[in-house]
Amino acid sequence: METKTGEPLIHLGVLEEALNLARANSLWPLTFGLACCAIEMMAAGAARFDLDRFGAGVFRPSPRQCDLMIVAGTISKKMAPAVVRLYEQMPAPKWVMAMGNCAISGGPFYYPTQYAIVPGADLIIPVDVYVPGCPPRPETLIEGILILEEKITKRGRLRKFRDAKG
Amino acid sequence: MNAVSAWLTPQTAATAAFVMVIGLTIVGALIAVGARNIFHNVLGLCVSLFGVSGIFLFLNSPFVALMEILIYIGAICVAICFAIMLSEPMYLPPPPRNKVKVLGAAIGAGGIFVFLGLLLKKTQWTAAPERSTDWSVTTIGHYFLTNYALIFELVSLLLLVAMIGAIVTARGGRSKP
Amino acid sequence: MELVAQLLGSEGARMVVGLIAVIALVSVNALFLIWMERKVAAHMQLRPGPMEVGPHGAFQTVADAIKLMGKELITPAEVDKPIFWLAPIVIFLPVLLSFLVIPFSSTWIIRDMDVGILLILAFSTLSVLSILMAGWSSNNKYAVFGAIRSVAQNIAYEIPLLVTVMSIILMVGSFKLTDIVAAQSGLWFVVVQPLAFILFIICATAETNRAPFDIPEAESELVAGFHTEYTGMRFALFFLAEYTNMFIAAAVATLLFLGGWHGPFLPGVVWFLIKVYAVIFLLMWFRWTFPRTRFDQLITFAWKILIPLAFVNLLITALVLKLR
Amino acid sequence: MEIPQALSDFWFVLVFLVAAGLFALGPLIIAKLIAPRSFGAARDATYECGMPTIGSAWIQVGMIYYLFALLFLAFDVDVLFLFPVLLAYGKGYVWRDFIEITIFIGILSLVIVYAWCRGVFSWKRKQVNP
Amino acid sequence: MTELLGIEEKTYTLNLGPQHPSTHGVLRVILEMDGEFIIKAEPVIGYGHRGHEHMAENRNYTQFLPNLARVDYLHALAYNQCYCMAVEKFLDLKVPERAEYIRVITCELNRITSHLLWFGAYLMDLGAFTPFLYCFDDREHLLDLLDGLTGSRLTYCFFRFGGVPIDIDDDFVAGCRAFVSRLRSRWDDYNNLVTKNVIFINRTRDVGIITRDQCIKYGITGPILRGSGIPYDIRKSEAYSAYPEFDFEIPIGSKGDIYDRYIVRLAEMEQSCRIIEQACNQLPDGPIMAEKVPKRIKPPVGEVYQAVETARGSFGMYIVSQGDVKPYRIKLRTPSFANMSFFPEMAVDNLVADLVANLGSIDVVIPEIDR
Amino acid sequence: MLLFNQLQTYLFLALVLFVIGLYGVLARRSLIAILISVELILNAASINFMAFNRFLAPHPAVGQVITLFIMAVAAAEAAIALSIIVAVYRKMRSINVEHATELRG
Amino acid sequence: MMSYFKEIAVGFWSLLGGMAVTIRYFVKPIVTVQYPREKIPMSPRYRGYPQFVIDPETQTHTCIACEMCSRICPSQLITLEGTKFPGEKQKRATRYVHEHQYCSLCGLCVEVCPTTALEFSPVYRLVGFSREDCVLDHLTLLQARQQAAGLPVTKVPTEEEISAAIAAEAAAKEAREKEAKAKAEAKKAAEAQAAPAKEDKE
Ligand code: SF4
Ligand code: SF4
Ligand code: SF4
Repeated sequence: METKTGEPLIHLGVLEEALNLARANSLWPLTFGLACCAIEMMAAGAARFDLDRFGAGVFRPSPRQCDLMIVAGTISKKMAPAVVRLYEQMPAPKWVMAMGNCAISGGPFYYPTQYAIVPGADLIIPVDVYVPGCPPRPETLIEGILILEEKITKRGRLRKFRDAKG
Repeated sequence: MNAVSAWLTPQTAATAAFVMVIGLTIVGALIAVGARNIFHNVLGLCVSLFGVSGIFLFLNSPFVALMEILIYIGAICVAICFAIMLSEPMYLPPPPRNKVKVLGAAIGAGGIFVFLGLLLKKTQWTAAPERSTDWSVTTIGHYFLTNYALIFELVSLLLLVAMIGAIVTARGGRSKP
Repeated sequence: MELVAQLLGSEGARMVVGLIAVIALVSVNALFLIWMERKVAAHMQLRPGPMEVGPHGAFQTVADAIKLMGKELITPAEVDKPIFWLAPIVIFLPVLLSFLVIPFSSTWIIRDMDVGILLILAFSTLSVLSILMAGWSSNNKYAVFGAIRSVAQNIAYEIPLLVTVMSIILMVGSFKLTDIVAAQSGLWFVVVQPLAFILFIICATAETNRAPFDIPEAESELVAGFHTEYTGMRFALFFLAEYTNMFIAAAVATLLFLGGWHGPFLPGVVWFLIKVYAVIFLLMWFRWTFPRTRFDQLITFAWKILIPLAFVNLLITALVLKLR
Repeated sequence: MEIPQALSDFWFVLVFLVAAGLFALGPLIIAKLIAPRSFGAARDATYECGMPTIGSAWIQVGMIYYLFALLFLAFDVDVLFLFPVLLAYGKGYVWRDFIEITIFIGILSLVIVYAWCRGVFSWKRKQVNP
Repeated sequence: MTELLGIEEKTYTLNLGPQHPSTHGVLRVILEMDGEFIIKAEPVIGYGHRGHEHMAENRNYTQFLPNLARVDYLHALAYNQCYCMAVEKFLDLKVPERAEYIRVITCELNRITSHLLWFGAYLMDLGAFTPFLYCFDDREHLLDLLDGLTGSRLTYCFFRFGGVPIDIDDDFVAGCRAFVSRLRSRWDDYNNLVTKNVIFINRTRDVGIITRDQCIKYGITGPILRGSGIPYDIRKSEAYSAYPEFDFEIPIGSKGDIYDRYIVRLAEMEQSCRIIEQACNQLPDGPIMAEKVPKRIKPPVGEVYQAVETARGSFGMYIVSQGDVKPYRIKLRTPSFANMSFFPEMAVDNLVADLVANLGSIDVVIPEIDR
Repeated sequence: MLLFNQLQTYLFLALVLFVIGLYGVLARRSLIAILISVELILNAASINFMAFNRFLAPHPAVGQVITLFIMAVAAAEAAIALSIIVAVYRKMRSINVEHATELRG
Repeated sequence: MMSYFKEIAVGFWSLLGGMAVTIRYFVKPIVTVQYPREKIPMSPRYRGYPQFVIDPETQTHTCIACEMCSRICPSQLITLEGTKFPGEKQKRATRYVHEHQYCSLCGLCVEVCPTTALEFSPVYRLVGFSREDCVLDHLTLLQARQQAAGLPVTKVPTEEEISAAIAAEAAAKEAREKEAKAKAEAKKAAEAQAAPAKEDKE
């Protein structure tokens, strides 16, 4: 977890805000499914839910062009180095979303004598947003992206459509 | 082009551009023979050819200039690249230069340069007394269809033979390592 | 305008104004095309596409562009650095150049060169070179593969493209794009040369690396093709060039076959743009309908079918011209 | 003929080339300035599906690509000759131009025919070590 | 002489995966390539290993139920069913007929979702994005149905030992009928868009051929086996649950190439539709839970094997009990694993593009291989 | 007299290009590099022809025709040469001239 | 030769067929439910996360802290405590923590509960910035829901109350035990008395 993000050469408040706004509205995820949750990730990109509405539907297969790593599924111990590697290969600024209980904490596969999985993506890479569920509904994933956008812009979306949780 | 500033006459500007083109040609050529990495050599060749095509423009022949780009950069360089990928083991570091050879080549080339350069200086060129001013591509085509018709057909034959030869050598040339 | 004209002469003014206009057009066009592509794709797939960033997602691509500008530029350790840096710039050179000779209407043309169409064709080979540079320098197997395939594909489809263009040139007897359009004031060449049009569209699709010929970027095999290792703005430049190339290809198709600026009622520029975007829509339509061809089939398709047909078409054109 | 006519075209080309270069360079410089940096052991490593790469990527590609490049070379050159001929076509010849073009293309097509017969277009893997 | 003569091999190694768009998750294939051609393909599995079998030994019978849905998350209900049937065999429970019908209906619906997903994902592998979204659109309708019944969209944990916990109502049956007719109305579009498409045919015809003998040798089951022309389907040959009561066919192919597998899967969806229709028509009344299901599941000492036909092939479950509340050992015979074992042979001497097409046509679910 | 309007300039440039090419032919060991150098020499010849054509020849088209022929020949030459190089490589596993000569014996 | 052209024609035609399909869909209305603006109604059985049922009569939960759910849960993720308060017949949950990040939404806990105190919440919008955001305290959740519905809010007993209750319970238990003992003794005594009588009878 020694991965950190360094500061840019030029730092201007307004510029940074504009950039953040753009970043928040154009989160390109990495095509990266680990297990069952990936199917719901696909479903979120499909016609019924359409992640593309938020500009987050451009799934790029190469980490070099992504902003967002959606860890969708169980991280096995064998896979963990690859996850870290892929994360490191993404250019800054980058974000990680732990989708599904497995990615959050090992989920249903976590129990005391477990040997095969990494209980939680946050043990190997810094996670920004947690989207629980097994698997989370596509709406939940969208909700996660919205909340991540808020986190990036630090002020909430320009358009208000968040109401009471329901 | 009626530019304003005194120094920016079309002539000086053209000269500047000409120098640039020459520079491109020569720098490219130097990269093409000098660089260690064979891929850089090819790119150097491309740069050089780009310059040459600029020179052709100065020589009043845009058609040939464009064809230079189309054929040399578009086809020959690409073919060379592919041949490189097929043959040169790029993953090995390039072998060290052979000092003697380089020196010999430099001396030989330098000698010829001096000799020809002097020759060039001496020679007086005289233009043909009567010169037509028809530079058009149509005339080139006209020549192909009349005076040089045989060569025109021969070119296609040449290409055919070259291709057959190439395919035979490339395909049949396989042997056990 | 006046001032510029005074300073540089009428030709110079044309150049400067044209340059500014082209740069604006290229940027706006790329942003618009990407948005359009996403919208067209989305609606073919029963979804709305970008919606939330601006009205109907109109600012989506702007956000993307700004974001890409703020992304880190990673130069991987093992790349061939100078070439890696140069490749995205080289791919951009032919892009602006092509606009030099494209007539938007009978008067809206920056420079009506005698070798017009040849300029576009010749300089488009530069993009082949740049792809090769990008792939090769990345030192990434997927990128090398993508580049080689892309180049092989580009050169394979360049021949039928050139030959189909030839049959038009044969009919007009000039390389000048204005001449070619002027010759279509009565009848569009698409009527006279339907086969050539089809061939041209196929080749243009392949030349712009679009599905079903998007092998170089075939993500299911090659991850992201020759720009696998490119991040941020460098990647964006490839993207920008790609979409501008699409515009150029569509523009050339319009000029050669669809009568350029000719059309009733509306001004020429509008007609021209309408036709160009119609052709682009056609290309998008292809992309979102067809599966990707396999690479060997793609290449052999060009050599076995397109090139013979193109030559036959050329000869038939020549024959008809003789008989007339 | 102080300045060749072709040169005025050349100006446009030159200016546009330079402008394109700058246009491409500008955003890159901006990006260098405003983008944050990330660190990490694998940041600069070559991407290969999340695994360390095996061997160099400067691989030797198949023969087949090279053959296609050669074929392209042949046809590109023929284009070069056909272009001027097309302009001159039909300008005061009876049948000669048509016949010459036909012969030219005919001979060239033999290249395709030959390549086809030799199986260049069928992508079968040839055993290197039989 | 020389360093240069040292290079005998001009092959190179390429990693495909674990993160790769076409490996459907986390399969890794190490390819030994000669130019564009593959001379050796070595699948590396285990990137999705979650220790399902080990978990079974640490949980009691009921607690293991939800886990099975994660083995093959695309056809979770078949796994559910297999496990329930195995335990019911142990306990000698008689499942009421209505429950069996419900199981069959939901299972077949789930099979269709699985095949639809394969269809879409496969076409995406081949580079056609649009059919993927059409399939997902259809699939969403199905998921709504199943969601309404079971409460989950993907990893169903619906069947219980002795029956099903929730009864279906007329709305559900009507929904099934509506879906079946909807799916049937879509075949034309799919055929025009994909099946007849010349590019698709060229990419799949005569590619990735698996002969009958090879199928048998490698223990390949499911649509691949049937695509090679062997009409083997556990739903017929060992007709379990309520399957004997339905009239359906086993679609088979002739050549065993990818196209045949594709056709078989499409036809299977149609057959599933038929089964669902019949089941909806003949749905008997009655209880949905067996009468005396013990509170504590504690099977007697012994062992039991149960197989079902999942969307990917025959799935078998072998349970050894030592009379404890926890199973002593559970072994899963997963179809993808066997199907995958043929993959290296199939890939050799083909292009990378074909490799992707082949891999997609096997329709693997990685956690099922890795378990 | 402008720089670019003098025959001498072009001839000198061609000479420089030729010499660079010559150096390459002599100094490089890789066959492909030699081929590249040869291309440079051919280009020098093209420049010469075009220059003569521009300043001296009676019919300007003729020089262009010849240049076009040079291109064709260069292409054919490149094709053959590359094939030979590739064949040599396949036989010798090296395209280094010295190795090739060594191996011939 | 003929087949060559036929192949081209058939292929071309098939491509047109595909394009006809996509253009038809192009003009069809979209099927997307634009999520934050419009929402798909959740099916009544939708499994968001388990939560307490608000009993229509008592307007509070009915959990009796029997621990059946925590025992059957495959992931063993339920931690609960219950106390019997004086004056109540049954135990009552005083703490019920559901660590949602381990849950597999199998529904076993809901099914097993003897008092049907659990149900699945239709909420699917649970996202958070940390792992702890996924830990659900059922009692707090219940309070929030009660508040939203305008019902009297169930008070969560404080530590002191619990310890008091435990003490009370212990005392009561002791008393009960004493009583029981006394009863038993009395019974024994009675039996002892009765035994000879029995014997007598025999
Ligand atoms: S959280 Fe559930 S659905 Fe997601 S990967 Fe884990 S087990 Fe599968
Ligand atoms: S929720 Fe139900 S099963 Fe769980 S402790 Fe409370 S009463 Fe018992
Ligand atoms: S739903 Fe299943 S996993 Fe979740 S708390 Fe209930 S029993 Fe445990």
